[in-house]
Amino acid sequence: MKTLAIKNLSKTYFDAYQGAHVTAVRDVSLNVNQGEFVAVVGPSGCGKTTVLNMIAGFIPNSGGEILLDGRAVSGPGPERGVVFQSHALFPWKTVLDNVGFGPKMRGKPKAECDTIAREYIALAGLSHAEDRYPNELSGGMQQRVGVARALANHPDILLMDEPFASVDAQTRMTLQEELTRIWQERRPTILFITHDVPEAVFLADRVIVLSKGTVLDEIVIDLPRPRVWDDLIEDDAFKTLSARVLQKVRSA
Amino acid sequence: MKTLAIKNLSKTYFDAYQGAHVTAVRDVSLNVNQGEFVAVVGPSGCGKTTVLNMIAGFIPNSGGEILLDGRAVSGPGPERGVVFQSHALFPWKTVLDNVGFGPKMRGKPKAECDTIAREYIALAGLSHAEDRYPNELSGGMQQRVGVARALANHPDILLMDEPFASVDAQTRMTLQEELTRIWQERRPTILFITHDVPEAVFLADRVIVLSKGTVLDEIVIDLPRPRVWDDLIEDDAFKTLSARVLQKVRSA
Amino acid sequence: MASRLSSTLLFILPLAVLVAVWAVIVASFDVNPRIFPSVPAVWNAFVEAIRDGTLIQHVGASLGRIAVGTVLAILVAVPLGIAMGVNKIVADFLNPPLRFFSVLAGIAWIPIATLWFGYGFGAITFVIFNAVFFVVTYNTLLGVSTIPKPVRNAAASLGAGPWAMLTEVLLPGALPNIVTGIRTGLGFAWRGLIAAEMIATNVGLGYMLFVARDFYRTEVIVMGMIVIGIIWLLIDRLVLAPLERRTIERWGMVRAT
Amino acid sequence: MNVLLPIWSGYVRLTTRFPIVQTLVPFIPVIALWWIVSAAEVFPKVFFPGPVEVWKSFVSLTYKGILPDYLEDSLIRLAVGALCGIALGIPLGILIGVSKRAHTALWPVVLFFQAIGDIAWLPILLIWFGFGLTTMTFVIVYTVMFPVIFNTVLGVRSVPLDLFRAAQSLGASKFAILKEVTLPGALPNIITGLRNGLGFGWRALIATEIIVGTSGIGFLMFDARRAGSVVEIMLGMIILGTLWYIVDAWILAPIERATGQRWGTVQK
Amino acid sequence: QELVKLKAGMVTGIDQIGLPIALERGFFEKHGLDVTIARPYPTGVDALNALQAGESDMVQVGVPMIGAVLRGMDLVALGNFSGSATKLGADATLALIAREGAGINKGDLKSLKGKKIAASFGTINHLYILALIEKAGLKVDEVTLVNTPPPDMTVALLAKGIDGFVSWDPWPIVALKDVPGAIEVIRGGDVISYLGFNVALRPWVDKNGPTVEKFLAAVSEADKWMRANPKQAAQVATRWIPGLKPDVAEAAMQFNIQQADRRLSAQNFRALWAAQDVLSRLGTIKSTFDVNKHIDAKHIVKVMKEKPELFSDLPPIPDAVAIKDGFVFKP
Ligand SMILES: Nc1ncnc2c1ncn2[C@@H]1O[C@H](COP(=O)(O)OP(=O)(O)OP(=O)(O)O)[C@@H](O)[C@H]1O
Ligand SMILES: Nc1ncnc2c1ncn2[C@@H]1O[C@H](COP(=O)(O)OP(=O)(O)OP(=O)(O)O)[C@@H](O)[C@H]1O
Ligand SMILES: [Mg+2]
Ligand SMILES: [Mg+2]
Repeated sequence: MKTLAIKNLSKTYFDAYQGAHVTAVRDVSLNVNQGEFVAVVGPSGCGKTTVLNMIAGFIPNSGGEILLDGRAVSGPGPERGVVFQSHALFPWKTVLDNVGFGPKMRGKPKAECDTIAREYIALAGLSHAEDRYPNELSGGMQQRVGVARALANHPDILLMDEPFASVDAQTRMTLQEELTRIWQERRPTILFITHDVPEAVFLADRVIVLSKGTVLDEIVIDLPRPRVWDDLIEDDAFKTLSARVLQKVRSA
Repeated sequence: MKTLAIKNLSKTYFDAYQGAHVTAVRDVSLNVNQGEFVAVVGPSGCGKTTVLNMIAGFIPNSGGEILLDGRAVSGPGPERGVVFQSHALFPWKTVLDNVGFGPKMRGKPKAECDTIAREYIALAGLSHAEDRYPNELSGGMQQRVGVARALANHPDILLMDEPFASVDAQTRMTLQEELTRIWQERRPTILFITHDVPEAVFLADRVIVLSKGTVLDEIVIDLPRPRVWDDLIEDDAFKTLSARVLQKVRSA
Repeated sequence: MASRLSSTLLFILPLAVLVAVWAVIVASFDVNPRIFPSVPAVWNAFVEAIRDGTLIQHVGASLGRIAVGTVLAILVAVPLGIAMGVNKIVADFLNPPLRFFSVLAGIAWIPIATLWFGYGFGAITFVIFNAVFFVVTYNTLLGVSTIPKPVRNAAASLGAGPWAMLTEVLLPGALPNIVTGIRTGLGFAWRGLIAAEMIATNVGLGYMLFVARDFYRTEVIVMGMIVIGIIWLLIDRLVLAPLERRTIERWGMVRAT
Repeated sequence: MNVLLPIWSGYVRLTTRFPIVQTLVPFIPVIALWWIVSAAEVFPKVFFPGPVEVWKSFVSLTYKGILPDYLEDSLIRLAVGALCGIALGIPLGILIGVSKRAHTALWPVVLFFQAIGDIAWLPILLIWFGFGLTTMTFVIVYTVMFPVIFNTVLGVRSVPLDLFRAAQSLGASKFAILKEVTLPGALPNIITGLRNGLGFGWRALIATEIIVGTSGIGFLMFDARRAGSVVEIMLGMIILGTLWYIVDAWILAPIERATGQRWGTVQK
Repeated sequence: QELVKLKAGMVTGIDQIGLPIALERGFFEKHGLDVTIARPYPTGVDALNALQAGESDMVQVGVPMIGAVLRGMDLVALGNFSGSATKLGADATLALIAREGAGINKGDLKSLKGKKIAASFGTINHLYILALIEKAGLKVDEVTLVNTPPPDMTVALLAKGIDGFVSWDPWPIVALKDVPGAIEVIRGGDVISYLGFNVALRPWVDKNGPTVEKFLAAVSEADKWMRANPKQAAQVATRWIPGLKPDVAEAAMQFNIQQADRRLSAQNFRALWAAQDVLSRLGTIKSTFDVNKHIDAKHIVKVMKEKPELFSDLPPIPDAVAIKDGFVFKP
């Protein structure tokens, strides 16, 4: 279990061909406590994925620091699981092997990997497709494989980049509820990027609104848990909070 | 301007390696009138993209027929513009050249292509990024380029596959309103796949609910036009329709 | 500018190390010049060949032949590879003969190529063509096949005709592989040239090596090898590498190194 | 066009029934042309023998037992050389593709040596290693290696970055990444590299057998050529082409179908 | 009697055929040797490389010996497989062939002016054409010489890529037979001395004097048999040179036996010296060596003395060029 402390983080992409600099992240400071569920929302292109990539250790930061339990991040690690916006499935592995990849890397025997993988594949509603290759899946199915793959590895920190964007309303609700269930059971620290404001409010303890590479606002979601859609959908507190976040995003 | 008639359409994917057949589309019949705006919703993996790919002429159908103004579809054509679920931008072209590709193919001079492209890039809110290559864009920006590219070609029929899935709430609303504006101006026939039920209701004349490769239901959206979010968001008719569609999707 | 210079230095460094190793080994083991020449001997041979102007003639002649053969090969191979990548019927028909002919060495062709294309320039060009053609074809074919289907579909539904599809989608999409094909092919073109210049010539690097070999002038052989290597490095560095940087790396299709 | 269509569809049906037809039919025009040109004596028969002459020489050499022996020798040499070349080329290519430092140190050297032909090396090699399998192996390895390296490097460099990242954040070790991501990702390119490399390996074999061998298909071809007989050259070419065809069609193409095409990373 | 083992190498060429004849007809065994013929090497350079690599003890080469010696290979010429010990000019196995319509006339060397002639550079061919050009009173740069390996010469002629070529047999004979309209401009003409030595490395020679003599005796006997039985000798050639047709072999053998003379005399010294002289004047080689150091005639002289019957059908060596005690060649 880990706490995440981000201080004055910034990132500038340099285009060597045009000599142009693009500042994707200007100045982000953020603390995520151990076991906390934080959602990040913000306009397209405001730097969400870039922040996530830096936390995951995929790209170096240009300034500031990222501390994981007080130690600076230097490269990716299995304690930080990532769900990619672009899915990033291994085209040469079946659904089963994609999802079982994490356990396999931990040296688990094949049979155990498969058992674990099947559990999460079932959770993602893909049991019928476990032997297919990614190119034979629909967009939403691919995305769900990506989610299952990250979850199956039981990371301490989950970094999720719009994990349910291509999933239908019904499946999405199920997945959201499953995710909160898993989170409450195991208590990983979660950083969850989304464009769906109700989703952010439903899931998170705190919603961070990012805008133009900086933190615009932070809204604490003090709705009681466990949260279930059937209860919340007509809940006034939920609606008020959603409206508040939405308004923040629209002003971003 | 075109009408689209789909009769008993079916599609079976054959996996030569496992000898397995996957029936993605079982039996879809659907008529879309000239200038009509039809939204398609349905669970992930129910065959929406497959139907769209067949209409676009990208893959052959296994059974049934697709008629465009009475003539069977045989391959892609510029009168049917497509927004891809996977964006499908040309990595070797800048945003400007991606969007200007359609006009260029119509033999327009470079200057005119650029003017047209800039107009749609501005509409997608990407004027600041017109010289970047796709790999330098965020996920949502890529998706918007895909939308702009399809619109800039002024097709008679627009086939859009979850075009706003990775776009933030605010930008999405703007794009939805822009799309209705363009549609009302030029009246293309639109087939719009989405997972966002309010989006489907806001945009469409009719919402088709697809399930397991067949049409489960059709809901006519008789809300008056022009539609604006500020009016509709609290509108009761809108809410009732949304709830009805959502309930259909959840039962699918 | 400074980074340009340092990258050039970095590029030269490994080669310089190689020369140093060579110098040390030859000096410390007192290697017989018939077995391997010393660095100064090769340098002297180089200076002399420059001074009497023969080297320039040889290089000029060889470069001309390489250029004609390679350009012809690329002009035929790229369209062919693309046609095969796009059309299954073409691929099915051409694949067997291509596979068959791809292993037939240039020198084996010489007697027959001479009959068809004439002795001298024609036959030499054919041998070089033969060295470049197959690699570029296969790499182009692979390049076209790895373009994601949706990208081609996108172009088609934006109204791209066959020509636009070729120039706007297939060529740039296959470019990473085409460049690698040309890189491999050009290397073999040099080898083919050396073999082919044994015939009907009195000028060219291959000819120079051939005559040197007959008189055990290993310093000329090694000098010729180095000249070929350096010319090739220059071509790669001044033409292919910048092309790669400006296109496929720029577009994010391959990672920069 | 309307006449051609049924013929064509008949042909397609035939090829799906008997795939061998698909292999053989494209050679019909080639052989027919060869036959016509040689029979018309456009060139004197001695310089351009026809299929019949080549067939006769095939029969007589097979009968004498020369051909099978030579074939065996050539194949063993090629196999040894090709295996070593692949065993060197793929790891080197991956190393250069993966590590910036390795790229800096090795790339210029690799480029440099690529252009220096095997034939230029031969005199020196002969003195170093003598006349024998070592020299031949060296030349074949030298030839096979470069296309394999170049294509492997390209393959490695075009694996999407996110896949490496995904593997890393799932806890994959360096070796696991190599095995699970880099290799399969680069595989389509590696196979094309093998195709090019092995193709040139055959060529190199022929070139060395001329000088180094006392047997082998290359030796056969050039021994005959030294005596001015073109028939054996043509025979040798046909044998080489056929053998390679078999290797490509039975080994490389099936691998291609089972990997890149299966995964959808390469279109069919 | 224990047979002495010896590995000999040859180059595929009809003039080298004395070696396999000695093997086939049992002359080596008769003289106490067990010889294996390593392989037919494609060129003299390859043969010398094989000698260096220890793959052969003794090989038969001509001009390539010059380059090798200059680059420090300590070679010794022990006998002569083709050439003449009696007269200075010996080139009956060489000819200049022209194609029809090239404007080169039979017997008219002056008509070579401005023509493109193929030769294999660095071989005896090269020396031959240079001598022909000189004989015609032309300058070297008045004729375009191009390098071509002998097997490609006939097809080059047919394809009109060259106007003519010089080469050793069987190529002139093959060309006259296979290339329509080809003409023999000149054959031989005694313009140069053929070079063709049995060579070995000095350390080996120093240790194996008796073996060398047995070898020379055996091949001398083979030469004599060949001179007496050219038709049968031609048949042997077709076995050792695959693809060589019998009629061509027979025609070539007629010229070959005119030069099959294993003996050494001052003429052979002069031939080697003259070749060096031409090549260094041409700039092809930068220095020369003393031929006395690299021709060791004592073994063959001993054979000639002890077994005169092996040479009885050859014209006697004139006294002026015969090798006697204390012989030193001076140009
Ligand atoms: N190339 C293929 N080979 C085999 N099966 C395929 C292929 N493409 C799609 N399928 C299958 O067909 C079904 C329908 O896929 P499709 O992409 O049409 O779904 P969709 O409705 O667009 O889903 P989503 O909302 O997730 O994008 C899925 O079960 C999928 O696994
Ligand atoms: N490789 C790159 N090179 C240059 N600029 C880049 C690169 N990647 C991203 N950017 C730029 O950085 C900014 C932030 O991108 P990022 O992907 O973090 O956005 P995001 O918040 O995730 O957006 P979205 O919601 O659309 O995914 C954008 O302006 C984008 O164009
Ligand atoms: Mg993003
Ligand atoms: Mg879809």
